[in-house]
Amino acid sequence: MNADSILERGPLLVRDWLVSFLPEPARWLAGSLLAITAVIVAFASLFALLTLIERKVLARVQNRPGPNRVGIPLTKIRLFGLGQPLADGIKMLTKEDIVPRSADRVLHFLAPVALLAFAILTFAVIPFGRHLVPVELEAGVLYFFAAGAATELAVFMAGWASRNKYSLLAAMRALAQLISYELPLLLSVVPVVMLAGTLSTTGIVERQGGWTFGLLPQWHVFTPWGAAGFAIFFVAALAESNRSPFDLPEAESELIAGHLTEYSGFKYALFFMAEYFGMCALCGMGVTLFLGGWQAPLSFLAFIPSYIWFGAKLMTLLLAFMWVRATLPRLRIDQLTRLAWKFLVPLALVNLGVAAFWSLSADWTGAVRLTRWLIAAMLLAGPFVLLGRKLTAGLAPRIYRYAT
Amino acid sequence: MMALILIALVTLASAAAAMLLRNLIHSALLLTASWAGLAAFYLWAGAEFVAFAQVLVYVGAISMVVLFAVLLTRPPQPMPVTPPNTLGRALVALITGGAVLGVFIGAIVSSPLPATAAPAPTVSVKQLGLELAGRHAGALLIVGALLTVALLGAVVLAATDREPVGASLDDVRGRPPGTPLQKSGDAP
Amino acid sequence: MLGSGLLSGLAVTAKNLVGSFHDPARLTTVEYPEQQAKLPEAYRNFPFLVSENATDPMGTLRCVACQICEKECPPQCIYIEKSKDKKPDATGKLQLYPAIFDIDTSVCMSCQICVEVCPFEAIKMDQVFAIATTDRFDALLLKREQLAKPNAYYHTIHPTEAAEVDARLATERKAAAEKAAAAAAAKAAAPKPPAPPPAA
Amino acid sequence: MIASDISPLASRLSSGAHTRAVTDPFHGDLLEVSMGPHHPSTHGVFRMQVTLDGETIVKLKPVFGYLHRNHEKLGESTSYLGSMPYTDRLDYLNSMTNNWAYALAVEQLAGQPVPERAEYLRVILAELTRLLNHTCLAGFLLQDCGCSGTPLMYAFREREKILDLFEALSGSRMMCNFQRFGGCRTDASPEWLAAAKQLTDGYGAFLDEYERLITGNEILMARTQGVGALKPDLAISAGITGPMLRATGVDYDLRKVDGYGFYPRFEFRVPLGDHGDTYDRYMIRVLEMRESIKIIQQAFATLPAGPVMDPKAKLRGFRPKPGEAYGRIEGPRGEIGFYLVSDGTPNPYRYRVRPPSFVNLTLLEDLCLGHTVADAVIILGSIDIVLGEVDR
Amino acid sequence: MSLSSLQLCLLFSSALFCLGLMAALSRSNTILVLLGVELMLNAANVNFIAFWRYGPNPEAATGVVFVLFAIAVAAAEAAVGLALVIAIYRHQKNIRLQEATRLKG
Repeated sequence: MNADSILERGPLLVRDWLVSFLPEPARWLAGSLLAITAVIVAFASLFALLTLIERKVLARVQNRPGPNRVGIPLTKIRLFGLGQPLADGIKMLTKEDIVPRSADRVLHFLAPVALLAFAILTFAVIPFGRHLVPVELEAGVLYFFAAGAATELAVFMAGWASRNKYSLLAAMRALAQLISYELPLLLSVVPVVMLAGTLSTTGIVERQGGWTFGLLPQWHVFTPWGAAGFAIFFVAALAESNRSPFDLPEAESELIAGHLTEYSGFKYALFFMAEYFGMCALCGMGVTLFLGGWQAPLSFLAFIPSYIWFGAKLMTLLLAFMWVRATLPRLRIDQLTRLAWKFLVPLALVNLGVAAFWSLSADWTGAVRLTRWLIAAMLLAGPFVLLGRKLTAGLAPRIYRYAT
Repeated sequence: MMALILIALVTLASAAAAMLLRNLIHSALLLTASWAGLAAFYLWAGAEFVAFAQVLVYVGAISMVVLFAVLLTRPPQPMPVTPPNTLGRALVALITGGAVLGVFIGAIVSSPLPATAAPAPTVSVKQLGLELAGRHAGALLIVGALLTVALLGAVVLAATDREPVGASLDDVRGRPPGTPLQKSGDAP
Repeated sequence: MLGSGLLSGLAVTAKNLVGSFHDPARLTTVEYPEQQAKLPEAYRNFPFLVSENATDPMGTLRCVACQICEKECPPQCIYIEKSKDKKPDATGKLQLYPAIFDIDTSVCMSCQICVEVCPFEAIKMDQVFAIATTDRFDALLLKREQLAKPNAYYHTIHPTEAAEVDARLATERKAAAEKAAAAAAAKAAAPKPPAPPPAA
Repeated sequence: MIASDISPLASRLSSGAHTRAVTDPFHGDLLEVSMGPHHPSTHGVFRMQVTLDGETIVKLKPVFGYLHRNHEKLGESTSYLGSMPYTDRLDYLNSMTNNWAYALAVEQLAGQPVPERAEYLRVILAELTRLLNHTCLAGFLLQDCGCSGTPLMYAFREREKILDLFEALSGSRMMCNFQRFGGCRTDASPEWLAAAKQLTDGYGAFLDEYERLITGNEILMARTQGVGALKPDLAISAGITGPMLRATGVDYDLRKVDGYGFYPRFEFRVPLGDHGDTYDRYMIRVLEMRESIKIIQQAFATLPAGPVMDPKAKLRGFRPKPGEAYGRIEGPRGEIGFYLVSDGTPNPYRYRVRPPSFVNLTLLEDLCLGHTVADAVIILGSIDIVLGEVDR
Repeated sequence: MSLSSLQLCLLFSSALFCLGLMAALSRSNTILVLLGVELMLNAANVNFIAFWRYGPNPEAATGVVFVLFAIAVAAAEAAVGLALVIAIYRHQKNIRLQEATRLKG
């Protein structure tokens, strides 16, 4: 609740204290570097943890315990396998770096680096806490998507530069996927920008700050257009971060490892890291745009520092990603593009209309307020059912006959 | 000033390399780099919004479309290194380009252009939005219509009429190996 | 409606995720070297040779080097050489014994046919499966000395089967002993009757 | 381009470029991809030489034989009994049914009767094998569809229980080597029967869970419905058998047609598909599993007492009279048959296997043409092959 | 001779323009020609931004607005142009501009 509590300002105070040892002109630079380091270190360790959590979650879903042996090195302490990322890292670092003879060496090298660079760039505008935004940009949302759009280019580079046929197919798929899903992703965000009236990420979070009845949060996801937008955003984010069921570029049952087929060792690790970074960034954006950013979910819980709430929401979304991965089969490339163009994009456009209606009806009061909800929900449900029926036309569970 | 020169050099160098290279994928990627350089220039000039739009549209979308087009139009054989008349055409292009550049440089250097506005002007997103939806609303609508028409046109142009999946195995079977799936309507 | 199938799938995985923390049926693995699943009695891996007692395994092998198993073994992984001399078996009867009895476990496919065809209950299936080694050649070629294991061991790994075998052997031996005794008695009696008539 | 416009240098360079184009996959419309023999989803060492237009398959050449072990010739140089463990290794998921088919052939050859209890046991084990195989198939197919292992792991969880039963009965999980000419090797103990009954009774619940997980899944339906559709007449003329044939709507199940074993004593239905596509092939197997459960439950209810081995059956020195015999049963993948010619010696004169996966695989190209690479993988998965049987 | 920032920007843009022009004139690959045209459009955008930045009336933001429109138009041009390239490729199996002489397929 208290925006200036010591916990809330904690990271800033630490930064100021550290910087205070430096002469005045260097302070600004040192402060920025410190922020960058903090973000990278935090997300690198989150990445290490996530690789373990993902394997654990997948294993638990599949009735296995998952990695649980590597603990503290040279002791018998296992710590639920927390040492696994370290062991994996050492393995990756010590593996031979193989570049195919016919590969395009420069691009082959540049691809993982570029991917990681772009993935890290996207963290710049995400508000991790009340006072924790690395860069406060007026057009932050636009910046985020601009930086994120370049990641698939790196995937293409990797696929093309490997000069492996599977990688080439993966490169084509990556391009098709990006072109298809950039649009619904952006369109799902437009209503938020429209209703928040700002492109700044902090502004959007602050707009979700109020309490209904002094208790319930006013996050965007709790409005009809917000819920629909969040669903579209979630699906498109899955596709943008190449996660199952949209992991076509690296579809292991068809393309071996797709664009990663010819990567080994540290470059492979960089890819892996960049992929998780991208996923974290997209989830962070989803939290910011729809789930109230760093706002507490209930008004009396606001004493907990904002960055903890952000982290909790981020983790929840990431777990949802893993849950989806553990359950769903992969789409085919034509189905993937059809889903984007024939379902998500029209639905996002309808959602835009609903958001417009919502903003026009903002001054309705009393019982009419309820009808506003109903109308918005109906406006969304109708197209959803119709488009869904169109999309799954001809597909249905079948009744089977038996020989007599 | 130094930043500007650096940005300009990087942009120009990658653009020049893109135009000279024979490998189309390299060209496209280098051109993407040069577009990113232009975005850096816009950032330097204080046009934040334009810079992000440039990255989003050029690096994020147009480069993809270009790469896609390059991959979809792989020639049956690698293009010959020097197609006929290339030297002549290159010479003509060089002369024309050089002349135009010369004229431009002469004009720019000789005209007394004042460099006012030492502090970079800023234009807020809100102001930009108001401009777009206010004074330039008509143009905005026209651009919207143009984009829609362009999208439809592109789809119509590029649409393939592939054989329906699993249609006639005999057609596929009967073809000599190596011939592509091609509709009869496409025969020259 | 679109999505109902996806949601029901998600519900199943969520149930399994939660179930894995409290329901043993949803966390079915064991952690191998520390915990081991109990092997069923019928489990078979590679053959071993049964000897009557542990103190002198080579001397009390049931195997009489009849070479039936060598002939019947489908992948032909058994190699036997008969002894030149004979030794008394458990019943005291003089029998040949295997001078060499090798089983190449890198070839053996654990089919148990040698056990089924052996008329002397001399070869049985072992349950030791962790026989990995760093030596590709000799370590997997098991010699007579490595193969011989006492009957008591057989009882620990296949108790029911071993009890049946022992009972069967006991009856056979008893019958053999009775037969031998009868024969001996007959033999003892036989020379007697026609006592050479005293010279008249 | 006309050759005469090219300068000598350029022509040299371009001819060099031309020779490169022959081997260079990065030019031209078609892409030749060799999927396998080392590929995550070719189910062993199978290879598909695929020619792609974009992602669409215009040509597919199946290449196999990487796992050839000379099975049939080996069968002629080993005794009749000695071939039994080798049949385990044909289709190494379904050793029980392979054993039965082989035993059936030899029993026909030698005129060997089989005790009633052994016949019941064979039915139970064959249906358990069918459960095992179809469960595995469902798991593998969904793995090929791109599920991250979850359905496969659930399938393996249940398969493991069946394998435990097999291990407790025969001593080995997969290489059962259980049937003998004239019965079964050992009898099932009451505890085993109780455990098997418990498993069968609980299997329906597992199938329900599995179907909730995936059968109604829109993505699965989109991936499989209408993919790799097979016409009944083509299937019949190609000799397709098993669930793949029944998915096209042809009512042909050896359990009904031949009525071997004691199958006529049990009540069960044969599910038939109408489209013959991948979804039908998957669903037919799920429905067959439900029928198998019924068969096993009936068999448990009426299991007679008695010996499981004909006392007159010979183990050593088995020499059938000269003659020939063909024994076939409805294996989980289709008709598995063994053809034997005896010349009166301990070894068969001719030993021939009719492997269902091999015959079913012959239509792979017809099923895949016009579909994408991703479809080829699941079509292959739905044909349900085991390379041990295909290559022999 | 010292150049003002504006002049530098303009030199930059004219160099870019001429690069695009030369590419469009000399290359026979349709895609590269299109990219050359894109470069020329970009050079124009640089000019707009430069004059907005150093012009007498930066508050008006007209330059920025114009660039935004130009980017949109360029996107449309790229989409249609590349679709044309693909259509040409489908007819003549290559994308050499000299050979694309027929209007009818």
